[in-house]
Amino acid sequence: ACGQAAPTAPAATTAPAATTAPAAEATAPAQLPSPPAPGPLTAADAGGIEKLIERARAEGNLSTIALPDDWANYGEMKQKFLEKYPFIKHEDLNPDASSAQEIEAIKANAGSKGPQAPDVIDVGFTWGDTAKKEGLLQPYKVEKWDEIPETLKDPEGFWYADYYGVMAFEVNTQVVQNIPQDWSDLLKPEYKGQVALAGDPTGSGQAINAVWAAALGNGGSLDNPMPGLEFFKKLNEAGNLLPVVAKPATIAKGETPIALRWDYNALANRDQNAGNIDIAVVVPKSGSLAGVYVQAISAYAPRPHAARLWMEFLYSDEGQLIWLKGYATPARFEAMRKAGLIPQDLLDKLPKTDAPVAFPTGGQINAAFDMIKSNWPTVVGATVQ
Amino acid sequence: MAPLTRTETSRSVIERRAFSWTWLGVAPFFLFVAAFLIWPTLSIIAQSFLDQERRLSLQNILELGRPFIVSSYVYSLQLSAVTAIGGGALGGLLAYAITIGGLPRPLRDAVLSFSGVASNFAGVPLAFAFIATLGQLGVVTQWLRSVGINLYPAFSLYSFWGLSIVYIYFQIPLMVLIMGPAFEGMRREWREAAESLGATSWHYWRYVGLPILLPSILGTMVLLFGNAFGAHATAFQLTGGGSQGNVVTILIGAQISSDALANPGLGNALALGMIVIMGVCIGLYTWLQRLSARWLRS
Amino acid sequence: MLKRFWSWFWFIVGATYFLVPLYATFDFSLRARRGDLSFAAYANVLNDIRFVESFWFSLQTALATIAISALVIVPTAYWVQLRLPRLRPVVEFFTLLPFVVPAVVLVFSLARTYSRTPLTDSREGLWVLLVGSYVILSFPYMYRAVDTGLRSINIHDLTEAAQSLGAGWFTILARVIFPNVYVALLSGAFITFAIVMGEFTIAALLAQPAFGPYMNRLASSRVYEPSALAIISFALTWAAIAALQWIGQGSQARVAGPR
Amino acid sequence: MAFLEIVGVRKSFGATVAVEHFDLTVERGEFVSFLGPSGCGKTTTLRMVAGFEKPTTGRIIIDGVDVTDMPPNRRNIGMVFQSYALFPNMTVAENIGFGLKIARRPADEIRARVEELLRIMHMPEFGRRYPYQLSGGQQQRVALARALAIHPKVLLLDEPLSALDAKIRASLRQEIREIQRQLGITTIYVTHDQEEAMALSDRIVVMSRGRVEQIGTPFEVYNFPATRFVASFVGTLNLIQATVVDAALGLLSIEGRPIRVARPLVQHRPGDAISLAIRPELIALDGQMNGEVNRLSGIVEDVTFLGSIVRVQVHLSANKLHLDLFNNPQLRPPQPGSSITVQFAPEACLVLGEDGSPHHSMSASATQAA
Amino acid sequence: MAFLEIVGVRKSFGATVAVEHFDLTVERGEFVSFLGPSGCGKTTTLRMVAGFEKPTTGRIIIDGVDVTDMPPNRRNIGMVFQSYALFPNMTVAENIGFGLKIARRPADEIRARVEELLRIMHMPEFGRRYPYQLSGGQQQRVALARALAIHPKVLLLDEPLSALDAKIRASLRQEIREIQRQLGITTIYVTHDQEEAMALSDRIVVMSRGRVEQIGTPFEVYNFPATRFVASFVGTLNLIQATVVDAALGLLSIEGRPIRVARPLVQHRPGDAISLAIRPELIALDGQMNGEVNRLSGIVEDVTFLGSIVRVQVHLSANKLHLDLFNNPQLRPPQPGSSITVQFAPEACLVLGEDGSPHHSMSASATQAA
Ligand SMILES: Nc1ncnc2c1ncn2[C@@H]1O[C@H](COP(=O)(O)OP(=O)(O)OP(=O)(O)O)[C@@H](O)[C@H]1O
Ligand SMILES: Nc1ncnc2c1ncn2[C@@H]1O[C@H](COP(=O)(O)OP(=O)(O)OP(=O)(O)O)[C@@H](O)[C@H]1O
Ligand SMILES: [Mg+2]
Ligand SMILES: [Mg+2]
Repeated sequence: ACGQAAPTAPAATTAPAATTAPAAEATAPAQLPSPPAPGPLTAADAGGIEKLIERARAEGNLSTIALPDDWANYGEMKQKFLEKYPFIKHEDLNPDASSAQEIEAIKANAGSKGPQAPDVIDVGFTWGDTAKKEGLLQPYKVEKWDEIPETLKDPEGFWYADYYGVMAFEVNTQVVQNIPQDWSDLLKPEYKGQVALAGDPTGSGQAINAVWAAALGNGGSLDNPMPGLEFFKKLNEAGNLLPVVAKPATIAKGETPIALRWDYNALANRDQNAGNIDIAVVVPKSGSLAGVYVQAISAYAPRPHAARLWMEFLYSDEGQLIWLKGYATPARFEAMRKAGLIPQDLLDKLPKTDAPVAFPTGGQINAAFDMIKSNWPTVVGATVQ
Repeated sequence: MAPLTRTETSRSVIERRAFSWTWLGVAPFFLFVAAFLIWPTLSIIAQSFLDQERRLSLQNILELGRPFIVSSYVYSLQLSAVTAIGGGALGGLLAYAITIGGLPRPLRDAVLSFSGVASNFAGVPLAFAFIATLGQLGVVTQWLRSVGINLYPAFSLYSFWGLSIVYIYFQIPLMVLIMGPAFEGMRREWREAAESLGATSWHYWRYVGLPILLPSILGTMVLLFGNAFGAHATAFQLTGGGSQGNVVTILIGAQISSDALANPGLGNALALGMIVIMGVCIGLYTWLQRLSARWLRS
Repeated sequence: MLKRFWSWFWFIVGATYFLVPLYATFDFSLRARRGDLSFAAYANVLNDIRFVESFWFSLQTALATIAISALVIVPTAYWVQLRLPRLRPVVEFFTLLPFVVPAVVLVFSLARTYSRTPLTDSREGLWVLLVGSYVILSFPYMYRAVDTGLRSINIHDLTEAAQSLGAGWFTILARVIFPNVYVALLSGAFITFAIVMGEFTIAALLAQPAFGPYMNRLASSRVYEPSALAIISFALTWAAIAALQWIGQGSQARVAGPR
Repeated sequence: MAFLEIVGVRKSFGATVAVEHFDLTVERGEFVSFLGPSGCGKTTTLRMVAGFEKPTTGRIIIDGVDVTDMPPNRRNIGMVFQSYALFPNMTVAENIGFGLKIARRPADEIRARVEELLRIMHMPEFGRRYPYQLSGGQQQRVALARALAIHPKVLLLDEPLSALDAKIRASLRQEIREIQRQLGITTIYVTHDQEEAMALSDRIVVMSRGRVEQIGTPFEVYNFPATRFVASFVGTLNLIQATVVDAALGLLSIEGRPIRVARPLVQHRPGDAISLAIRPELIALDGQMNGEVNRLSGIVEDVTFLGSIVRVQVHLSANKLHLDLFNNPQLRPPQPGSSITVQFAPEACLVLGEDGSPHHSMSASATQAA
Repeated sequence: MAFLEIVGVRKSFGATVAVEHFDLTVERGEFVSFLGPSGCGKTTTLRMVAGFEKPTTGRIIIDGVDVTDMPPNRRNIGMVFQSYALFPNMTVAENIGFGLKIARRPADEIRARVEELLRIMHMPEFGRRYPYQLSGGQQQRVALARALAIHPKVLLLDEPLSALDAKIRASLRQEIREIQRQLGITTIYVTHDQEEAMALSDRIVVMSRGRVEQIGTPFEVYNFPATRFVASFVGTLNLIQATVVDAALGLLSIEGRPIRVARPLVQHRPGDAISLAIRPELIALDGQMNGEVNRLSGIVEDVTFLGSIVRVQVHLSANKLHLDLFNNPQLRPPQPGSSITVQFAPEACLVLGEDGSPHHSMSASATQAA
């Protein structure tokens, strides 16, 4: 289907590869094997959804990767899926894996049939294109393909957005009396030693997005994330930024009373601790950035039909509502709301945001991520003792 | 002449066979290492010399010279050295206390088995345990505050020294486990001989006890150093923002497992740097040990 | 006695240092209900079938790892001491290498190396890879422990005595060397045990239902349960190690004599 | 005046009593040995003098100062351990100079003293070696030099030769004795080798089960043992069953042959069974002795050639007898299986009573002979 | 037929030659000792017989089979180590039965054999103890039993008693000898204790610097040493400077006094300075000897009481002399400082020439006396 699967092409076809061939052969990991022929492009190609279920039943397994239970309500998602298709034996590979690790898992296990080879991945937006170029994905278009906005999917069906959220302040109100409302509030002396990221901005998407979102709130733009770094530099110099990874436990303990997390994670955590810890979730007034994740099926998926069944479930009305229940805005959100498929109580529970949500393009994401990741150590982390 | 010739040939055959047999004794180990360790190590080395388009290049190696990478090596080295020495000292004292220090035997057993567990108490649970202890709202912090001592902001768990305190938690038990037997090997007569010559405790340890233990201590220090140098999860939790400097392992993690576009080549080059540093450490240790133990049969 | 005093002093310093963070964790784990200390988090953990399953799985894996590691390390350390003392730095280097090879690199390299072999095509095969990796991780500790143990017995004379009685290498290792380094082996085994019980990255990426990934999953999603689990796993691991130690006690008395 | 006094010392470890009722005074410059079987409390007593153990009761006085409660490092006592306990990390010279270094003596003085001691020990060129590079005998001498370097008031040696070969032992004990005389240093020497104790000591303390059995010169202890234990522990002894015939005349019967001892058997009555003890070197082949002798006949069972001595084992009817002859290349030793008659003087006989203490036929002369 | 043959064996470690030109044949059931100073190659030779070292050249033949290239575990040789090398993890019974278990003998047979050996070793009730629960002497016996359990063709013992006390040594060497005779097992025994070698052996191989100095019975080696080294290494020897007066008559002069030896000094001429060697036990106090004797006078310098023997050191004008007397409680030993005359037979004199080999005044009778 894809004519330019460069890395998998024979080494002799491109000049640079040829020059490095001896060294690469001697020392570098072997080239990836050619992937098996891709599966059906749509459920109809597979002979209808019933046929797909049949084939998936024959495969009997499904390996997903990087799907934490508390992330975007994936816990319920997996559970409901397995209840619906009880013949599937599910393998929940490294729920904490990063996008790079998911891609690496495909590469490393290319050709392996074991449960450690992931069938489907859920990666940061730009990884869809990268993986596609490397020939690591196979296309599939779910039944409701058309309801996914054009900007959020690969036209050929190699990858497609699943949900998005915006950056929010998760605040333990037992510790913090005055709840910060905007990025600039975080610089106030009263928040000394109280603000924490949920990861390392040289690797974690959530943390990088926090920096980028700060840029939007501080005079930057989707193309100019530098003000975000400047902001965090100030935050750090003011002593407000804590160099600790915010986790539900640290938030509850009060050690990281203001955590910068995806709104869906923050809200889920708020609900989980209802009645014990008082948590407020605030979407900052300025700089609302959408973080979009995408779904895809591995080109080497040992269980391609189970993978397709999983996709169908995710993009079914039921699957989309499960995400929404976890406060993650699903890809078909607009279409479903228009069709009145979303119960009102679910809509009511969603946080109200006045700020316009900015959706970056793949190119912008790549550039911004690269910029933040490589400049963080020097701009913000420069105060090494 | 004939029998002599026969003798000679058969002997050389034997010697050759004996030679290969000798090496065969360690073959299982090297086979195992080859199967499970050498290949990953080679792949690290190989990838270090490949750029992102998988072409041969020195780019990654040259990047090791970038200031923030150098400073993270320095940070890692300092952290490893400080915690190896600090953990080594405290662990050594504890090992001494439970072995030849005259504490009841059951305590010794309890500490040893506890050390087995504690030496691998790391990552998220350890980080959180210390956050709950010495964090801004930690148990100890609050207790000290209640008696009028404010740890913060003079001290921070997320500073170099805070991190060191956390690392020492898994360094001490390692020291205890390894130095315990060494302490038990110290002969009572040495101490008594020194005492009869007028030596105080201090003299004994300064001139006899420590020098004798030095080779074991050095060896264990290298182990502790490596243990800290390679630690990742704990540091990740406590330096998460990366705003207080980074240890190399986190930098590596960011390169090979990241949500942003990763640069595995650089990650591998960083790991190669660590391997080289470890190799240098072992060389240094072997040399120091020879130096400090001329008196050992070898 | 001054010496006794200092021993107690350092022991108490050590004990405080070790126990206070555990206490803090414990204290936090009891606060799952507002204004109330309760074992709710513990109940949640213990009622989870995956907790039992994964603990049991890791327990078995740990024992397998210890057994294999001992089988590899004891003959090696023995042979290096007996015949190849010059090889010691090399062996030491390789046993320390696992510290600096990141687990992620290790596991993906293994997956690549053994891709399209039975090792990567079934859960059982992957388990072999898992145990193999853990054996590597155990080397730094096991080698040092065994090496120290071997120094304390006269392996040259024991070897020759066994040889003169007709024993071959296998018999010597199995009947003479192993039983006599058993105690030393134990301390290495303790650490190995703890490593395996807590290891996360390799197990997760090799799709193994181990205890480490289970703990990690819980840690990222729950508030109080991770602390409860940390306490429980600490206690369980300690209990398991104490059991190992207790089993080893008999032979210790025999080899070392009463102290 | 006594230089070292051990007064009423008792030491117990929990329930075990290691040493009891120990009293001893040692003169300045005297060489005293503790001799006794394993576990009899020799080491414990020595360690109490050194200060490594505290007596349960009793006092230890050195040069007029009660040191019972003084820590070992302030007693100024030189100690040589059975295992040498050389510091493996120091050269020979450093080992010897250690005590002086601790005492902050000037480097020159230390060097001179070390050299002097190395010369005394006949190993002047060994200063830079490490202990592992020395033979056992050399290590031993270094340990001795180390103990002597600090000019100790008392020198304590705990079985310093027991790990060495017979040949080296003999030459080293000679050296120890010479050095001790030369320096006139008060010395206590622990051993369970009686030949060593006899060759070295001015006086011997024979111990058994934590108690002193006898204190005396080697000659006294060997020839006039105070108890049955001492008699059998020190030297080789033939024990022969005998029956009292006439107690007043000292007449006995061994396997029907009349035997006379030199003293009346005051405690015995005719018909009593007693043990007669005779040293093998006091028995001779028939015809080699003058004066009044006892004679016994038997069959030669075994002849052991020991170099200077030939030991002949004679089988009487119900008893066995050893006798020692000097080797003589010109004389054929008795052959196994041949008949033999042996003789011994009445004065050679020691009568061991049932109460455990021996009645030496010559004990009247004990004090005179000493 | 020779049971064990060591033919032209040489062993070098790099540049060091440990053993050279070693030839020995041992008969079945014979007890042979290797005697020599430290480092002379005794252990190396033994280890070559056991198979732990391979000869650089030469062959080793046991019971007609060339075993030079056979690994140790197939030679069927029992070995007892100086350090015992008991397996600490096994009980006494398991230690003894180890070799049989390796050979897969039935459990019944093993049990029976272990019991039998424990009985032979006089420790029947010790089977269930662990080595650390035994005394040194007991460990030694277990090591011996373990080596004997496999019915070895040859028993090798490497200084098995050197770590023990004098008292235990004497009794154990008796036991070893008895057991060896009882079982008739061919035995090689390494020691540097000459008394031990003499007491135990049928023949002694005296070694020095990797070479055989003499092979002979204890009597031969002691009384008719083949080389100067043997003469001085075995036993105590007085060496006295003398001048030849009349070689044919065997007439010498020591410090001006005429001395006769039993044999003409064929290699010497009047005026030659020679060394005269006399064993201390062949010198007597004046008046104790009959027949023709030589006499020398001097001053008593020192008297050492050694128990059964009293060693007297006499200072002549330029020479020192030791003589051994049997202790006798009735006789006062000579007092230091007093004048003394000693006597010795012409036959007691050994003339050591400059070529290093002794000319015994009685060497003609050597073969006859053996
Ligand atoms: N620290 C101790 N605790 C308990 N008992 C002890 C201790 N030290 C010695 N003993 C006991 O005291 C007794 C005397 O021991 P000591 O070491 O003085 O004997 P010894 O005469 O030196 O024997 P050896 O000749 O074997 O060295 C022994 O029964 C021993 O078991
Ligand atoms: N493995 C070896 N490498 C080098 N030299 C050796 C080795 N083994 C023995 N030697 C040398 O060979 C010589 C003979 O040694 P061997 O052990 O046979 O002496 P020995 O007669 O048994 O002495 P000892 O009475 O001290 O045990 C010595 O000079 C020794 O240093
Ligand atoms: Mg003792
Ligand atoms: Mg030897």
